[in-house]
Amino acid sequence: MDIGFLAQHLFNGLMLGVIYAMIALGFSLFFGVLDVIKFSHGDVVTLGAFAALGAIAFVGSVVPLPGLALVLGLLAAIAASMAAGMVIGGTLVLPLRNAPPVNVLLITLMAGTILREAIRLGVPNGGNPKPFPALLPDRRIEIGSFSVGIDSVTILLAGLAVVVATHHLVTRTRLGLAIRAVAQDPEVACLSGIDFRRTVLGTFALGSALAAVAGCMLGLYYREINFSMGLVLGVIGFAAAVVGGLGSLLGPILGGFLFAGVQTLVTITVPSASAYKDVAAFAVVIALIGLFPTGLISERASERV
Amino acid sequence: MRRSLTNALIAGAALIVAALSPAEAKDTVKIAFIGPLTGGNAAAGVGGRNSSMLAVQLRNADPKAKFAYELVPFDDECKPNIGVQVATKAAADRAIVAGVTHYCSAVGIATVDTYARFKLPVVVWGAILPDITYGNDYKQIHRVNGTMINEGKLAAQFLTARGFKTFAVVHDTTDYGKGQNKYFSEYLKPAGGEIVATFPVSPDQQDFTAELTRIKELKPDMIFVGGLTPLGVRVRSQMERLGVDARMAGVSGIMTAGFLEGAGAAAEGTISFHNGAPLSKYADGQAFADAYARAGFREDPDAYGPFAYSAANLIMDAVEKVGPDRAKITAELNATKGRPSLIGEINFDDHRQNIVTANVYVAQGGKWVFWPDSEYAAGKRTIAGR
Amino acid sequence: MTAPLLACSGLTMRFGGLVALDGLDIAVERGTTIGLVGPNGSGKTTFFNVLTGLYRPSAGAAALADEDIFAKSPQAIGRAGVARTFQHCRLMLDQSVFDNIALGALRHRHLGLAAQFFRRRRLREEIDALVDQVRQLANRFNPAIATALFEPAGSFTMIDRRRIEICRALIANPRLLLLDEPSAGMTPEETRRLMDDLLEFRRESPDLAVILVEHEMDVIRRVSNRCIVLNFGRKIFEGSFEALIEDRDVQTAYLGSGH
Amino acid sequence: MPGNGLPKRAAAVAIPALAFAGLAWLLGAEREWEIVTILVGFLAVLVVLDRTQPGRAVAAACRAERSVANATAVIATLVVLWTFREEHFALLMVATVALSATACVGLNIQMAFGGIANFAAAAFFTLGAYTAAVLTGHTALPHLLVLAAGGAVTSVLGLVLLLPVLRTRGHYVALVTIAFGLLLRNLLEVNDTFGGPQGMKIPAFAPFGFDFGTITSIAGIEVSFYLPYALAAAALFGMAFLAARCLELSWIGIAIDAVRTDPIAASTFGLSPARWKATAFLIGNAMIGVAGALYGMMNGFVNPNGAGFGESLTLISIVVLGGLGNLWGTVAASAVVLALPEKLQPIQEYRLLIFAAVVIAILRFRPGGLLPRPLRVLGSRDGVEA
Repeated sequence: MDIGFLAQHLFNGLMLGVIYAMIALGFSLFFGVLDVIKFSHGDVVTLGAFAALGAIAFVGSVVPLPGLALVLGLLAAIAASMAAGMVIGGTLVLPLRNAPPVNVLLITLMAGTILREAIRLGVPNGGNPKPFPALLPDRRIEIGSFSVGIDSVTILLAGLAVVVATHHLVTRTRLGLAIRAVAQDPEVACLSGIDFRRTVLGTFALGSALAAVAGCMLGLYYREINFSMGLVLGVIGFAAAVVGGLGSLLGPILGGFLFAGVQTLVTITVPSASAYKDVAAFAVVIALIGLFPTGLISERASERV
Repeated sequence: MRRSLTNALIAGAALIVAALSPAEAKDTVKIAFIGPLTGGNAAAGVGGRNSSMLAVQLRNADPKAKFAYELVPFDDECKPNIGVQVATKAAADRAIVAGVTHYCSAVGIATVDTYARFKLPVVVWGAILPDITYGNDYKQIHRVNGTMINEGKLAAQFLTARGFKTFAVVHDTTDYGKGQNKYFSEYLKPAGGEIVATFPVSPDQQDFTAELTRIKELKPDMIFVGGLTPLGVRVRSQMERLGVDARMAGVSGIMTAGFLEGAGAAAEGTISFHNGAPLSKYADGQAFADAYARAGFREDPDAYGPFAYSAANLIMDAVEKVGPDRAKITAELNATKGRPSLIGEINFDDHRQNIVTANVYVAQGGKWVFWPDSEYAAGKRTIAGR
Repeated sequence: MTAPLLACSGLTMRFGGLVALDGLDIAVERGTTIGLVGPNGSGKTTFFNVLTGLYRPSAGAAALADEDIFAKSPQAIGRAGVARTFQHCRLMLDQSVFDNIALGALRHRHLGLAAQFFRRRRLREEIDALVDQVRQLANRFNPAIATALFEPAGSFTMIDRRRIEICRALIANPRLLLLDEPSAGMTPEETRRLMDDLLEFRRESPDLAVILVEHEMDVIRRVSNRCIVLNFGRKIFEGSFEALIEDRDVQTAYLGSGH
Repeated sequence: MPGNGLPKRAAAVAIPALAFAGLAWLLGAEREWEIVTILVGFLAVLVVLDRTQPGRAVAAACRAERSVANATAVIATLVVLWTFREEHFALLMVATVALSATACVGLNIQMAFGGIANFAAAAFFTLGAYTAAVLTGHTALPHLLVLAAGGAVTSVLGLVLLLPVLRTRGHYVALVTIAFGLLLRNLLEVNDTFGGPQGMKIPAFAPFGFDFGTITSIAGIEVSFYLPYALAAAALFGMAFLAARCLELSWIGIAIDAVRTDPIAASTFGLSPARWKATAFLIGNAMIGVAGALYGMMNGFVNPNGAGFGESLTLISIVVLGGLGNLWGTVAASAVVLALPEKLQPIQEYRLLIFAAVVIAILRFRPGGLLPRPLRVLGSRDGVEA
């Protein structure tokens, strides 16, 4: 294979991996503080994308400034997703903290359904895919058969930066310290003066903000968003987080890239079997969980007796 | 002259009869409508329902009609098992004499046994899987719209004739996409075209960059998409993103307003093939459009609305002639030949499949334009190359 | 004298850098009660967890009636006749008292699938018999438990829960019984009654060996034949209770750790 | 609490009879006020049984007089089926509800007893139907054995998941099953061995040579051919119910509950968590598979659509809404969840939204489900006393 195409495939895989990793990080953060899976996370991504779309359309109708539109769109996305994440976290997940895991899974799945249906019914012609405006400069870099838009590179770099920033936030800041303390042992954290509820909601806000950014990246990159994209993304993000190791920081990032890698690899090597790429990816997930029951990077010690 | 006079006389007499006899004197005949009224295909389903509703309303307003008609709509959710449930419900209701049924092929094929078993004559208005009519010999199953065989054949012949020789196919793995791929590939070889790669994909797949990079490497003249609007939109937008130097053609599933809106400017020049002609090409097309507008429906009739309208009329014509009896209606529908309708003459073949020809459309300036009327056909715009 | 029921030699358990058990040699003969004492964190509970197979020791060996314990899974050790209570009560709080206690008896029951479906009458008789047995046992500890066998375990007080846990261990009819601070949280009077029950039970099954972790020296004196003291995972004393209270090392260990 | 036997028995007859009458009315109901009345009535009865002193006494009486209540339920089922004997649609719904409830009994054994969140229930259900399709199509195996094989194959394929399921807990198990469901659906759709997206046709159920597809009368009385299916489905549910109860009220029941609640304590008392979780998982899967096989034969086809995540979610919702571990709750929830969407045609656009909201409300404010699982009461003497 031509080196240019190899580079192109690598780029595609990286892009996909970053998006998966950002979503998986959210799953891992929520699991860290509360030991729950918030399945509505994928739909929070969709919500972010649609909020951005709305804000961009509004700004576009007032002033023709793509840069401003982008910034305001991003802010709107983050605000909407954070609000949704905190409402779901505060009213549905926190009260069910001591319920069986299935209940939390189911209630957040249903919350996701509500978000999804609300978008479908609330947005005019919400059932159809919506074009996402190209707000970044769309010149291309062409090196041989490798061709990539400047906007794609920007999006990829921004995604990587956000992932790194999240890591920094969790490992270096006060909020991060509180998150890690609560994740380690909620009771001890509370004794040392950390507000449990606020920390948990803060984590939900942080994870949802990541989802919002992922949503905007998806829109900018694929130039198309639709109401049901969150479901598949949610499943993939969840899978990436679990395979990588729930509760850890590096695990979900690793899991995201792994998942993207398997998908891309199947498509390149056997094109006629590209429909099997999800089959392959999920088979790998099942096998990995069988081999590493607590994920590739496990943060949890064995259960206390 | 003579004829119109007779018509006028009959109409006058009918009016008098109608005025004299109380309205309830007409027996009410129920007709089922089944289609996807919720979910991802709701736009097509609701358009079909509205159109057949319009046919019923117009007939009820016609004083010559011997019966009063009532359309009973059912939602099959585009799910086969739900489809069988509602088909059973409709078929088991003895007041329902016939049905205008199904947009989704998976549902259409799942329910044929039910209709045959209950001997309910139905006219399919949208599902295009060939097997629905050709896969069985049930007298009850009729279809006014064409099958994907027509579309695939036309696509292969039309595109090769325009000089496109190498194709990459991206199709979804539902029976719709798989069928489209099958018939397109089947007719492409004799027409002199070649398929360089085929990518079956899941209908809800988001990312096609891996497939499209492969395609870019293979440099086909054209990408043929066998799938519905979301797939078409994604492939088209991501072709743009990766700088894939090819054109795109798609089956009727992408010939929607949703595709044009979703793909935005990138949609320009996309070719599609569809069993129906534009409303303006039909003799009564304008009248239908006007009546539809007057009836005040909120949603568009969508691409298959005229078929649903014609199917409903076909059934009501049969009822008028032989009365509300399922067996007689079945026999009457079976014998349909050369029947004028909104969508042109309806001729059922020995599998009760209407013989239709497909048409070519092209996305031009944010609209789907009938190919012969387009600037592309006139040579003002060109689809080849970027 | 025959070989001891339980023989541990060089038992060592490390968690990362922490040495929780350090070369323990302990032998327990049939029919004896060992009082196991030591400050918090001295490795008593870890010792129990190792004996019941929940932890794999880093080094050392242990044999129950000449059979290697560490070759077995926790459930096989349980089936071989080791029963225990937990320092932090481990009951199924949503389930009935009977279900909780019956868990202990399951190792003596036939658990084939077909038997549960096709021999209902025999099953019913077995269940009735166990209900009677559980009721008698519970009655010895607290009649209030015996009359409410089909109430959720969570509706009982902490002391009763502990009693239920002891019943669960006793009904298993073990060869070796490990009791982890059974009197924690009880009043002296309640502790006394609990120990009376225990002693009575001991008299009925003379071969039963018991290891009792306890902080109450009165309890140790009353029920144990021999005492073992652990500190930082090491055995620092073994001998009679009278010798124990005279021992220097033990006193420093306790005073040093603030007890 | 009613002291002597007679009022208790009367209560044990009245409550199930009332419940069945309500469900039958729901099935036959067409008008909205009827549906609303039934649902409100249902909730009201529930509140009375749960929150008032006499209500609780009545509920306790039902539990105490288990055999009377169950006998009433059997008779009530037969009465309902006989009343609807000519109503194809109502019988189809009864059979669908009964088969879903059967599958949900299996799911209950997995989730409520074994603590394994199986999000691939619909995939396993569909597997049962595929087994039936293959075996009836290619072998002359008697149909009763085909049903058994449906369960066996589903169970055996479940073994694939056993290792990851046993080595993990909670969320990890949920993910493994979600992944398996998606994988299976995808595989069936993409691969054409089992008919691809169109799926396979399945002949009608014909045990001992009684072809259910051709039955039109029983003892000279005209009946719907769905009547034998509804009877068979009800019988299947009865058997699953009985098996689940036997399991729950046995040593194994205690063992499985213990392994779920506290695997560590259970293992120190000699129970192997792996063995008992596997037992629960495989028995549950077998029930799901058998129900799926009969469902496939009744519908006459099976396709990958039924294996979707959404369908699995519906089954799980039924189990959780009915009350984890409460088998009667499962029946009530299946009836409501499956029959209601069809009754809510007027608000069809908002159905999914409302469904989601209702599930959320129940999980949030009544986490045990509509009818929470009662405490196990073992021993013949205590059964009467409690």
